[in-house]
Amino acid sequence: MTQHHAETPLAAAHTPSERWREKAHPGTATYAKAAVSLIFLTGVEVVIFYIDPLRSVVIPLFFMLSIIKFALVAMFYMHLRYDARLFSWFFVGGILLATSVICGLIALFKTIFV
Amino acid sequence: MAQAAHAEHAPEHPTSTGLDNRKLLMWLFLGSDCLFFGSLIATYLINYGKSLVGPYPHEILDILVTSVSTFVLLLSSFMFVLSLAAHTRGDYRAFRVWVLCTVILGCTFLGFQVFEFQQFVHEGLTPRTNLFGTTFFTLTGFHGAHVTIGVVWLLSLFFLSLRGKLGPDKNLSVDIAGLYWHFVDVVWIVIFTVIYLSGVVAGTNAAGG
Amino acid sequence: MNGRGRLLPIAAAIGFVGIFLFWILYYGRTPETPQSIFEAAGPVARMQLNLFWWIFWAATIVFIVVELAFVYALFHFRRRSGDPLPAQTHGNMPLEIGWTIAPAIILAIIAVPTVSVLWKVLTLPNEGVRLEVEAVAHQWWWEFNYPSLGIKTANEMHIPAGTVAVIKLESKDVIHSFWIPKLGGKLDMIPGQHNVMWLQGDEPGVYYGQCAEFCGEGHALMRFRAIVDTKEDFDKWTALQKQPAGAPTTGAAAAGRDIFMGKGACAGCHTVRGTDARGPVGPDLTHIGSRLTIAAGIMDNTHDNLAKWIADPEGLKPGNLMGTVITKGKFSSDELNGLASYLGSLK
Amino acid sequence: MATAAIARHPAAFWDRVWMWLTTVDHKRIGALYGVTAFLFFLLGGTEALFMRLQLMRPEQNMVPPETFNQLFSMHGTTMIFLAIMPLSAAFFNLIIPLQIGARDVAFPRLNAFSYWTFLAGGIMLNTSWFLGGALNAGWFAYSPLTGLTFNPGHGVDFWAISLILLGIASTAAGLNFVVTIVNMRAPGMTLTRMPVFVWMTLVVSFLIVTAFPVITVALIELAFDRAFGFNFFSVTAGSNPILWQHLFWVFGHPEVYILILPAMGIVSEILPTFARKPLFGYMFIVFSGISIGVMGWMVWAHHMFTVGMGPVANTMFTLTTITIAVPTGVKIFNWIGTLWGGSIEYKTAMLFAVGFIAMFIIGGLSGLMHAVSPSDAQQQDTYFIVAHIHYVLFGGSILGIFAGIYYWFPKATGRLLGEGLGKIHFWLTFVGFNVTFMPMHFVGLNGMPRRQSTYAADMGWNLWNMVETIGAFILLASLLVFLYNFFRSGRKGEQAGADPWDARTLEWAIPSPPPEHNFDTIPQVHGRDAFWEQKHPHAAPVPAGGANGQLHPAEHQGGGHEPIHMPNPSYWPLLVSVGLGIAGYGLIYITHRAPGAFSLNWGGLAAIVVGVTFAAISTFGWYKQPAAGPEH
Ligand code: HEA
Ligand code: HEA
Ligand code: HEC
Ligand code: CUA
Ligand SMILES: [Cu+2]
Repeated sequence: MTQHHAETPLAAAHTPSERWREKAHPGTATYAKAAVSLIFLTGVEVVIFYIDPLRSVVIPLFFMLSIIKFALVAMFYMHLRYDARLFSWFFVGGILLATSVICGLIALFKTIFV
Repeated sequence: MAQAAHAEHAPEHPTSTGLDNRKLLMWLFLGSDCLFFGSLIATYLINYGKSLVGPYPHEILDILVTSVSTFVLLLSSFMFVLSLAAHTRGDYRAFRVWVLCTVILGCTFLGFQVFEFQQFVHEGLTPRTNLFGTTFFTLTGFHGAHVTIGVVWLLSLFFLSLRGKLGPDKNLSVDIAGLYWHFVDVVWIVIFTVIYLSGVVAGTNAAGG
Repeated sequence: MNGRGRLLPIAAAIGFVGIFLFWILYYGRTPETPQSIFEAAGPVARMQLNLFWWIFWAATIVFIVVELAFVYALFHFRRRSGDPLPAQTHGNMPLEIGWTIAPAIILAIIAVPTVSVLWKVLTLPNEGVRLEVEAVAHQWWWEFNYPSLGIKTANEMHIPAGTVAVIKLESKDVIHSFWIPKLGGKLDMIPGQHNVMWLQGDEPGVYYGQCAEFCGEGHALMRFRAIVDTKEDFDKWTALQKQPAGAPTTGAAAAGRDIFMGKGACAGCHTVRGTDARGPVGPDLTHIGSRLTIAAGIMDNTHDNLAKWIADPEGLKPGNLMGTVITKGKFSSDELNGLASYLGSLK
Repeated sequence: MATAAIARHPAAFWDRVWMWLTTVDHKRIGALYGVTAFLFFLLGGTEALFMRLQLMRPEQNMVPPETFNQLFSMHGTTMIFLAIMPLSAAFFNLIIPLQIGARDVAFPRLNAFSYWTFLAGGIMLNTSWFLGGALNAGWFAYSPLTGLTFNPGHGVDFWAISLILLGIASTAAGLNFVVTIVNMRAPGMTLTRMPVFVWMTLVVSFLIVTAFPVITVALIELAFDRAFGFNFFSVTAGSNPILWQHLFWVFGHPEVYILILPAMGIVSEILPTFARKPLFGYMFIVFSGISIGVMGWMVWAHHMFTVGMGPVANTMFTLTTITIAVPTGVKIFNWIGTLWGGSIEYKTAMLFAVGFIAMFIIGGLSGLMHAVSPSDAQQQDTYFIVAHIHYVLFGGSILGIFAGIYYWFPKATGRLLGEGLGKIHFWLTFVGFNVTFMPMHFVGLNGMPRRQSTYAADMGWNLWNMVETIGAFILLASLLVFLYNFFRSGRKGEQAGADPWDARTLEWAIPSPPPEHNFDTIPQVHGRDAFWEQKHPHAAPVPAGGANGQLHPAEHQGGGHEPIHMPNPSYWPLLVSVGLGIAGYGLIYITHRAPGAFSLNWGGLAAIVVGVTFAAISTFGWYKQPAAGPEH
């Protein structure tokens, strides 16, 4: 947080919107690439779903693929990659907390989902 | 709260971090919403496989249909980044076209959900039937509610733009609406993986041996 | 320094801390009460009590040190007229490190016995004689089954001294909690989940128990007794409990039995083995006459109390199921007398 | 107040009502929060008095069991959600913008919305008393006792829905204050220069926005089970009712730090002022606050040591829980370090702050004794726990809040609270508090379970229960003294001036009560204790940049005068809250139900439709209305 903090007349030269436009948003090409990857990964998921021999190992794979998809959307479409670090902290903080609660509860209930 | 954030169009003061208040609020809200969905997902997982009577997930969930609706939602996210880009360029006509596409895709997704719910009820799965029904309808239902709010929000942007009230100074409003929309999308990515793909696989594994 | 006497701060600090210590330590001297945790009568309660004292003294030492320093500072550094601005200190690194580490060490010292007791209490001992008991909670009474002995009773649990009782806890409705302070800490009775705890009584005696998880209107009146018997007494009790109910011997009791089986509608809820009464809803009354208390430990088992209970269960324990059917004024005093005699005869 | 004037000008009266209804000024909203929450505090206290009367002697029948159960359930809920949290919110509102040198919070209308929604939730919760009975299952409402089978009335529904409303209000406030603190600080107010109260508010706000969604989900599940026959907590459908407990306490434990950290922040402001020394170990106090917040997430199951989680889980949660003593200890020791070598003046505010420390230590140590899970098996659900919670909640939060009231009352009103009465109030509270709650330790260890509508005479609990009841009435007396002092001083208390305590932070640099726009010019901050260092330049460590430690206006782009935009008053937030309230009542009555048989209640549905529509239209009005007014 601190590194964003200008000690002297505060970020006076920039209006906020200029500030976040500084690092330009990715262009349409990048968006399209992300879209293609997302669709492709979803396709992969569906395909491996139907491959019977993979049944016993496929669940971790699903989770990995969905993490990648999640990251793609968050980084490019929600442009976290280009935006202030603070936003990522807020979001990732929420995700981490939620994930740990889920994992903690699963451990406590000894549910072996999947 | 989302609307509230959206509605607050204070004149731009310089802020301590140089970041806009509304955008900060939105991100924090999304962080908070993660815990909302996290708790629902935890409920789902803990009750997974505990239903005493069917229908069970692997008997009733249709991966192919849902992968199409997943595809639709992903595409809508793509549409929305295009509309934000258009708005940033100042191309408001393109902006409106893409927003409308987003809305249509969002509605399509909701249509799929309504269809799915109806189908399930038809096949004997209601929220009252068993634990799977209870947790499934609640989790996906709340996701659907988020999508609905998103659709209304995007529509309001569309109409504002039609009336010329969404000029360059409102770029941030578009951006923030987009954050919400994409968030709804990533939540669905998780739900699709957990309930549909993994849930069905685990169910058939357990049932089929 | 002369303006700032040292005596007052020290006296004040000791006084303040002393008052609290007196208060806190006072309970060490409270008369022995039926549910006091300070009179452990079995290994589980004793381990828990020892641990309690361990952590209690740790906490007390922390309390004394910290509050003494605190109250001393309060008095010693109070403002006098003409005080100059005090030195503007901002912190002190060694101190900070010290008072981060010191508590951590104390906690480590606490943690070791804690974890060891924890495992001992929560894992079943695999040596020694064991007796299995099933305790089933109902709103607001207790059912006790001894599967290995084929016994079913209510509201009073008998166990032989020196024997590990392995108690399976269940509930038929909401969450209750099984607690006999002198024998050991509580464990919840949860519908749909089977908790198991173990207890052991060293000496014969009657120990009070009580439901410790809020379970609705009658929660305060959901008590019971645990009776630790000598081996012989326990065997005698077992033999008695296995018998079906005896026939009434007096006229009043016989009349009472007829009401019980007939117009009283008691048999619809209660079981009296050896008779037609097979109701599964209320406590098993086959040997009610041999119990010390009635209605989940709220009253001594006397003829009058039995009559009082049957006359107005709702008044004595609002909300309880029996009161929905057996309403006040349903029976004449003769009938009550008969019922009480009959029940009293079921030794 | 100006009753005579109002009688002569009825229109002025309605103007004032209108002004309060539409205000978006953080100071006014703070006052609304404070007054409302204090009334709820008195209500919760009155409920406690009835409990104490019933428990005064064994085997009494003054309060029937069912009523008693409602009393303690509502007492706990009221104190936690309607008294302490909003009292803390009152301080956030009144003080945070002033301490960080801002003109208002980041979202003034959202702030008003928080207040009105809180009020709606509080009113809804308490109307249950008149609409068929209040919650009767304890403030943590364990399932399945809250299920339709065992609890057919509407009390649980009222509780669940109003808590959802309160959660919305709190979350909105939490979001608002995070943004405010992160973004609205005066130039030069770096994170490490923020007053500790601001820091604690920041931590609490993070806890609120993360913890409340969890309880909201739990409440939704409960409400759906009851209204529509869902199976979340239905044992017969195979569900495990323990899930409720986990969800509740995943929220519930962070919640207790939500309750205590603001008080800790208040005390951290007061001690340096009256000891005339900077806070000792500022960074350590801040970091320990943050780590308490973080660790608070890892300990929830210490409320569930007796549900049979097994030895592994009990060990884990025991260890994580006792660890919290370390950062808490760091705070306590640094407070003592602050006093050490100081020149301590005992104004009432300081007395309460000092009482807070003395009592919180006791409560914390008994907390530690619960954390040791094997011996907690003897304590859980006894009065020993009740003693712990009151030592931390009353001895902690409430004493801290009273300290804050005495400290900031002059800033808010321009008048001092009477010191003489204040001291009587303090000593009555201090004595009454200990007389009420200390004996609860003893009866608890002598086996008295909590939530007992009555107890037998032969248990050895009689004496101390009587003492506790007497203590409760001493507390009643102390509160009456306070109320008298409050009303008297509000009217004719001594004029305070801008800085009655020779205090340290920015809010004391401006007049009391502060002008509507707070600061004529936004100050430039050069150090911690910004105002103190201006008053005592020789005492300040010389800043590295060679700045002179003076408070002076920020140099802005133009160097000149910055136009002040004050937010417009707005009734939209109020209307949105009203809409939510109506919808909430609709949700409570959405179905006619009996276990296994549900049918839609058209009236309930209509209320939901009306309420939601109303809220939606009002949201739109809110959206259309410009946020800020013309230049002043
Ligand atoms: C303001 C609210 C507040 C606060 C701050 C705390 C603080 C703590 N609480 Fe408490 N707690 C409650 C409110 C609070 N609690 C409530 C409301 C309940 C009951 C809910 C219900 O059932 O209704 C409860 C119940 C509760 C339980 C459950 C008991 C049970 O039901 O069986 C436990 C168990 O571990 C516990 C532990 C602790 C601990 C370890 C702390 C620690 O944070 C305390 C840390 C402080 C200190 C330890 C003192 C100061 C430190 C020093 C002087 C340093 C040196 C110390 C040592 C080395 C020991 N609390
Ligand atoms: C902040 C929290 C807080 C506060 C301040 C208090 C304050 C008090 N509490 Fe309690 N309490 C809880 C939180 C709190 N409590 C919680 C969470 C529980 C657990 C609930 C549960 O089990 O579910 C509990 C439970 C609890 C119990 C246990 C109930 C049981 O288990 O059966 C008891 C019993 O004595 C009690 C007593 C008191 C008393 C005497 C006060 C006193 O300090 C109150 C002092 C206040 C007054 C005396 C009011 C004065 C009133 C006026 C001046 C009115 C005048 C009126 C007008 C002018 C309009 N509380
Ligand atoms: C509707 C069911 C029902 C009926 C009918 C009923 N009882 Fe009961 N009875 C109960 C229940 C339930 C309890 C446990 C009450 C409690 O302690 O909470 C009980 C408890 C008792 C007890 C105390 C048992 C003990 O173990 O302490 C006695 C004695 C008793 N009933 C006698 C009678 C008699 C005599 C009648 C008929 C006149 C009768 N009951 C009719 C349900 C019933
Ligand atoms: Cu059973 Cu309390
Ligand atoms: Cu806790």
